[in-house]
Amino acid sequence: MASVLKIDNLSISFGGLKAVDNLSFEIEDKMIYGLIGPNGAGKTTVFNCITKFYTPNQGSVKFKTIEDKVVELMDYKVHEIVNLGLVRTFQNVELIKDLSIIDNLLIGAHSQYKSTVIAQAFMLKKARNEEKLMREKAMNILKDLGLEDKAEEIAGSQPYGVLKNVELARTLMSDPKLIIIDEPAAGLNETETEALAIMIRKIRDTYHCAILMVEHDMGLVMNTCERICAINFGKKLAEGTPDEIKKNKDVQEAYLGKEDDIA
Amino acid sequence: MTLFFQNIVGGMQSASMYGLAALGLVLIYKTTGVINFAQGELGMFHAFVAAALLAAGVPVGLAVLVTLLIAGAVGFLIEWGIMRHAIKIDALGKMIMTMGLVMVAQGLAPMLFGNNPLYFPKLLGGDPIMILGISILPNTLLIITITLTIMGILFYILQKTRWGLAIRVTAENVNTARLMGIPTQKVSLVIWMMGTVLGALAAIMVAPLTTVNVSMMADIHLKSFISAVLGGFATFYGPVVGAFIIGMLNNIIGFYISSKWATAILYFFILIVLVLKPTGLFGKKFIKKV
Amino acid sequence: MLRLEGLKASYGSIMAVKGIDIHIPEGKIVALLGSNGAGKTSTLKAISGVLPVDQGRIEFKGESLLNLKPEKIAQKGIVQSPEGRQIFVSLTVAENLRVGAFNERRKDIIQKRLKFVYDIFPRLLERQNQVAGTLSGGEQQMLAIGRALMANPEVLLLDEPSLGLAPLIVKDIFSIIERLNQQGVTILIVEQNALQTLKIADYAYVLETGRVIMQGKGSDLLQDERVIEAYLGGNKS
Amino acid sequence: ATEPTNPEPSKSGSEVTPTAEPAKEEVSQGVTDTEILIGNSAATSGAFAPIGLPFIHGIEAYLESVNSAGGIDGRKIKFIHYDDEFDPATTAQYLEKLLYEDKVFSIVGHFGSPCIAATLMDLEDSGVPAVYFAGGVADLYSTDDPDRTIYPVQPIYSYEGKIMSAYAINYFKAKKVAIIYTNNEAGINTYEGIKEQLATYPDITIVAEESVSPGLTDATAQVLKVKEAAPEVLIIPSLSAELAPVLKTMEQQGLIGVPVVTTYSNVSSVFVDSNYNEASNVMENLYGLSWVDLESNPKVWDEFVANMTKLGYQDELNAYSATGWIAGSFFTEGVRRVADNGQVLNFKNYMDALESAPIQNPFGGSINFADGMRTGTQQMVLSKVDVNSPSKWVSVTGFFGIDDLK
Amino acid sequence: MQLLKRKPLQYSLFGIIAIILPMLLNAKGSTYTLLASIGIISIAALGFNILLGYSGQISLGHGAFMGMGAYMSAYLVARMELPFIVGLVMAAIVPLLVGFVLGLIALRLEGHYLAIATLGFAVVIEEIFAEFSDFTGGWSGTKAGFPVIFGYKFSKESVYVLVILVLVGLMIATYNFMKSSTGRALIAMKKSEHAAQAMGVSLFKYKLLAFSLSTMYAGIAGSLYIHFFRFCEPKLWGIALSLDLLASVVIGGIGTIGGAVVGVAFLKLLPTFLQGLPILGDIDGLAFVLTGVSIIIFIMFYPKGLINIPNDIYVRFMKRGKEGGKDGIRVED
Ligand SMILES: Nc1ncnc2c1ncn2[C@@H]1O[C@H](COP(=O)(O)OP(=O)(O)OP(=O)(O)O)[C@@H](O)[C@H]1O
Ligand SMILES: Nc1ncnc2c1ncn2[C@@H]1O[C@H](COP(=O)(O)OP(=O)(O)OP(=O)(O)O)[C@@H](O)[C@H]1O
Ligand SMILES: [Mg+2]
Ligand SMILES: [Mg+2]
Repeated sequence: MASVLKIDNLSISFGGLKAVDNLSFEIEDKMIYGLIGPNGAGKTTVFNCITKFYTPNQGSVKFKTIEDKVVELMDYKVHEIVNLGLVRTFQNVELIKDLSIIDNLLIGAHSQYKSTVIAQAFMLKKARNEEKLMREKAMNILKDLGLEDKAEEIAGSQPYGVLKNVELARTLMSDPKLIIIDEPAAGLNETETEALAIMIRKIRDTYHCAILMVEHDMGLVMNTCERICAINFGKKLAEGTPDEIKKNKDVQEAYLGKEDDIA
Repeated sequence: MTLFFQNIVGGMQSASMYGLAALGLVLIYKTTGVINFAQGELGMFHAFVAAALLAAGVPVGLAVLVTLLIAGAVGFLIEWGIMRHAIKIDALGKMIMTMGLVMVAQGLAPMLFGNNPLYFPKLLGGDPIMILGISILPNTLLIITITLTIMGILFYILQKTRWGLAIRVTAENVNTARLMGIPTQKVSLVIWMMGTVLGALAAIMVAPLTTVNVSMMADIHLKSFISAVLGGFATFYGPVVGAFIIGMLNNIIGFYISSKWATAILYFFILIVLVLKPTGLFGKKFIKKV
Repeated sequence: MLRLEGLKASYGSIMAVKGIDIHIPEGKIVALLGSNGAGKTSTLKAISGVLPVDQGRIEFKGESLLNLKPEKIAQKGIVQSPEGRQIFVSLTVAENLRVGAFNERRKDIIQKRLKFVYDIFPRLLERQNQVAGTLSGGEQQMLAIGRALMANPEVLLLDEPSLGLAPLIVKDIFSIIERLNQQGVTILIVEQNALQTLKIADYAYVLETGRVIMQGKGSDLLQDERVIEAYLGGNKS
Repeated sequence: ATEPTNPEPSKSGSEVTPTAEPAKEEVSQGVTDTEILIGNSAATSGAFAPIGLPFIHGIEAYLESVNSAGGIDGRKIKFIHYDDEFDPATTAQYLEKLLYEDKVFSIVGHFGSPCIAATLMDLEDSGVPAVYFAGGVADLYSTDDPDRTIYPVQPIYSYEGKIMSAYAINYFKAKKVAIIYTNNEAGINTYEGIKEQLATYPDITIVAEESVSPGLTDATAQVLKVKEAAPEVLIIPSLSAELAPVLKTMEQQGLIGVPVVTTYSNVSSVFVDSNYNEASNVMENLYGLSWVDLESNPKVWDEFVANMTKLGYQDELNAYSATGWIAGSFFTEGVRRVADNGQVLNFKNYMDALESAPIQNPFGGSINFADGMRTGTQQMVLSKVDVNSPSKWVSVTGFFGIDDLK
Repeated sequence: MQLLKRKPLQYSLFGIIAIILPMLLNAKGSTYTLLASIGIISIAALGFNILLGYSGQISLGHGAFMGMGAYMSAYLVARMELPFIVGLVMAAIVPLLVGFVLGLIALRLEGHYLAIATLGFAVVIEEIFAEFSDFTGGWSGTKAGFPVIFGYKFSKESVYVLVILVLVGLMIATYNFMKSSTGRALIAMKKSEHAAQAMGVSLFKYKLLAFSLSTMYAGIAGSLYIHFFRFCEPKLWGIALSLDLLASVVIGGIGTIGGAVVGVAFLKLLPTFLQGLPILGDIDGLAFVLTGVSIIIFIMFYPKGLINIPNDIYVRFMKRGKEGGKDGIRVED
């Protein structure tokens, strides 16, 4: 499988509402992929199905793991997904506000810790070394993202923009093959959004992972995504390169508005 | 079969009181997120008030009325004097504060009313009515009626009225509720008053079954809490149904299996129910969307 | 209409608003811009009475709002669609909207407002019995705005109303804001979407770490080099 | 029963460890020329306040009567009390304080079965005599250790249970007996005593034995069971908190006419006052044991009332304060005897004096501590509710022990 | 000074002071009893805080686990005449296993639902304690002696030292693993279950871990209790004790290690202090009422726990120092 993620005929409904309806698309390795669509189109729901927060009614989600094995995500539990190399951010930032930023990153590395509770309680050498390694890794990531001087700050005291970046940094702790991010630019102004675009590209280039992104800021989407899938009412509307999508009449009508409105 | 129903009917009387106390508990919980540990002991305190009034020659009906007014005032004081100023304190902290209130009520009662148990009569006298060979006291019917009526009223207020909406909204997010122009302080004031009055009413009805004494409400309070959990905190009928299940089951187990092990068996049963229905019989689990 | 003078407000030891003067004339749209953490939300919170004011004054029609409880301020007609939506997640969409009109008792008026909101956001009508917590992000945003509108505000405080909305709806939102304004609602809007905001704003303030660093007519600021660089991004038209 | 593996006495404050037998005849700790210091630890707040407080006040009232008469041998008795809130760990702490820091001459009225049980070892280790225990722990009564410094007065739970059975069989001539007991320490221990005694009689059947949980409000299941079994006598050794709802359920369910025998702690006017109206039919047949007979000792009663009133406790003239009065009187009797003998007031002489002759209970009956006998009250009288008498109870028998009731 | 910033050192220092100070002051026996009971309950509270403070679950059954530890230890040491160490270890392991099994069943529940489920468990266990008198002595209670380790017979004072050593050891161990990935997982789980899950934290596994660990602490505390007080009976391990643990942890400071100790000390010392007050303390029952009032007042003014008092004073006078976590959860202390 050349692609890192392959979604086939995914469907889920809530009561009578088909939130995702027979959706299929696939994401190639190291690609920045955009998922767009009107409000309530089912984008977040797709994310929740992939990461097993929701269990879809039907369909399959194939994923190529860190070890290049292709697995069916439907066979895994929520907390196991991250071990496979797939990690997400949330539409409303979900960081632990009372912990420092570096501690938040270390939580991102949770699945990589191997030492036992006993080893940790008695601070055995193994546990100490492991902790040291993880801290180094976290510091490196923060450095890469230009956040190193914030490492010891309490997350809750930081502005929203920083938190968005921290959440991104946290995903990197698990050596992901695919990061999925939900509305990263929400709440950022245009200058900040541009910085974010650079950051996203940099993450892909430095960490060699694919990125799947939901975003309403068309500037960001069109500038960073290599391929885009537009959905409406849970169904695929169009798929293609940014230019193709921009020109697509259906997409314009349902989502973008006339072409000249698009930044 | 007569014996079976006699046991059921006997249990209904206590069950109504668990239910009534549970309604007060759930009401306060729903609005403020606080489990009021003092619900029972405040009731006990008010039963002393009623009994003292009676002993001082006040007629029963008036004594009850005055006591309920005093209970309302006490509820007012608790909200206005304590809970209102505890905005920064989370529900758990407030819960411990109500544990402090337990000590205050338990300590003050004997200081004010003496160390002897006191007498308070049934609200409704009269000989048992026989229905199909089962005897029911008129008072039992009264208590059951009061409980179900109050449950109905609360349900109506909460679901159908503007103030009910205010209560639910306050429960969910005080700050936003205020932003929307809802006088949340008034809401929680009224709720604490109502909750305390319900507790007092329950205690006044318990009094004739035992005596007015400091520990009269301990078991009722615990059972009311358990009823609320068994029925789920989500609705007002849940806790009352829970209370009836507990009251009746207690007697059925006691009669047909073993009175010694009745309590243990009952708790074991509740444990099982909860494992199968983690939010109680009528509970709803709200899933936060991510 | 609404006037802030020398306003200072803080969270414990962190001062978020460090002495600002803002004037919101009746019937106008005033915008607050500024980067993350500039203190925009805190200013709105101070107006609504949820963030205690350390110093300064807030006057509404010449009357001080200080020491008024948030609910009293809302009852005076200053209503907010808060940051982070803050919808009541366990209530249905319809109930959320009903809360917005809490201080209105007349059924017919409520119905009229409801119709108004449903006209603007047909999606909410579709979902009126859905539990609000399960709405999509954008739907929640619509609900938050709709809820504020239900109060029939004199002054509407909007904290990032376009956040999370699809481009088409964003356009709608700004035209709705203009429409409301034309109907006589005074509006104070906080936005990241500076371009669109400045287009509709009569007047705008730019905040930076709790202070006003720039102010002027919307159309003037739209031309200002510094504003373009800081908030509109390099490649903006 | 389990035995302590480590009989080592506490070493704490070893330099001040009181000695049971001083070399020369010196007074023991807590005794000065003008004062005898005694004390106890008892729950006087929280749920136990209604029992603990009157009890303490009864002790105080008795000591007041002694002290206001000039004390004994020129010494006044000073009483200190700590409130342990019924927590055994706190009792342990206060007991230690009393024994080794306050250095009391005696612990008088040690309170609450779990608290007593938890500190009994410490108490014995100390060698300080302890008079009167407000609780019926079985360990207080072992007779196999004649050197004990433990002087219980109140009846033991299981012994009271035995007397209840004896009365049920002899007075009521019952063949079919039913029991309702509380499922707690006191209830179970008494229940066991009842069963043990009943087993000694031929052709007696226990037709129902039901248990109620502490603090209950509804005993329908238990009462219906008993009603079904149609006993000739019903024994309910529960305290008032449980007896009251049981009686009221009986009234409701029409279980009327069967004599009910209950424990002495319910034999008080307060119990009748607070319950009679709701269970009058049942209570017409309510009998209680008692080991004090307030009625037939009007002189003592008047003195008791006078001293309680003097201290402002006139609202607490109940069984608990009366037992406090008794505790005070038993302790003082020993001191009096030492004084009468012209001896030095030390532990040895005091204990010898206590054991020298049976001690009269001011409210009737007596206890003999001679030769290591540690049996508490052995004789009890059966009373019946009588709303017309001032104390609401009248005795229907004399003082009898189990052997007398054979 | 810098060195003192390190928590394990602070805990050790606390331990040394707790051991030395009573000796220097030539403390009375009753003082040792008081301190030991604070120390013992603190151990249980420390475990309870892992559950409540770090994983956000409420149990009203932890008293029962303490009882289990006590009976286990008393049975093995006093009756089977096995070494004290065996009793102590088994008193840790048996509640841990029982807690594990209970957790498997009950941890689907949350909040007060879990509280009532554990309460139900505690009631059943109390009944069992009372009934299985061969093992527990039933209502007559069970007895044990002071511990003996390698022939050394403990006295009251030396048991106290042992209690403090165990307490400090557990404080340090708790601190260590709360600072490790396990601790962070627990905190993450408490704050945002979604985020925790997405980061690979198995909610069930960590809830179970927190639950069974806390029952182990309770068991250890139970063992020390029985070998210090040398007597116990079923009533002791009921809901009152569990509520005390809950109150101590909240009053001392949720989610802090020192808070558990401070809270227990506060609740133990307060009544004694109030009873000792001149005039006020002499009024019957008033001290009890004042205890209640004090609890209310202290929570009002220190909602984050008494453990924060020194920090608050420091902040007030030095006008610096960091604000604590916004809702009282801090990994430190
Ligand atoms: N648990 C649920 N119960 C009922 N309806 C749901 C639930 N979750 C989502 N929905 C509905 O499904 C639809 C899709 O929601 P989703 O959150 O996926 O939208 P979205 O594409 O992410 O939109 P947005 O851009 O506004 O965030 C919405 O209409 C929403 O109301
Ligand atoms: N609850 C809080 N407690 C402590 N500090 C806070 C709190 N909320 C905001 N702050 C701080 O106050 C300052 C101003 O925040 P505010 O939310 O007003 O900014 P904003 O301009 O609305 O930013 P954004 O664009 O991110 O919404 C920031 O430094 C922020 O960190
Ligand atoms: Mg979404
Ligand atoms: Mg903001």
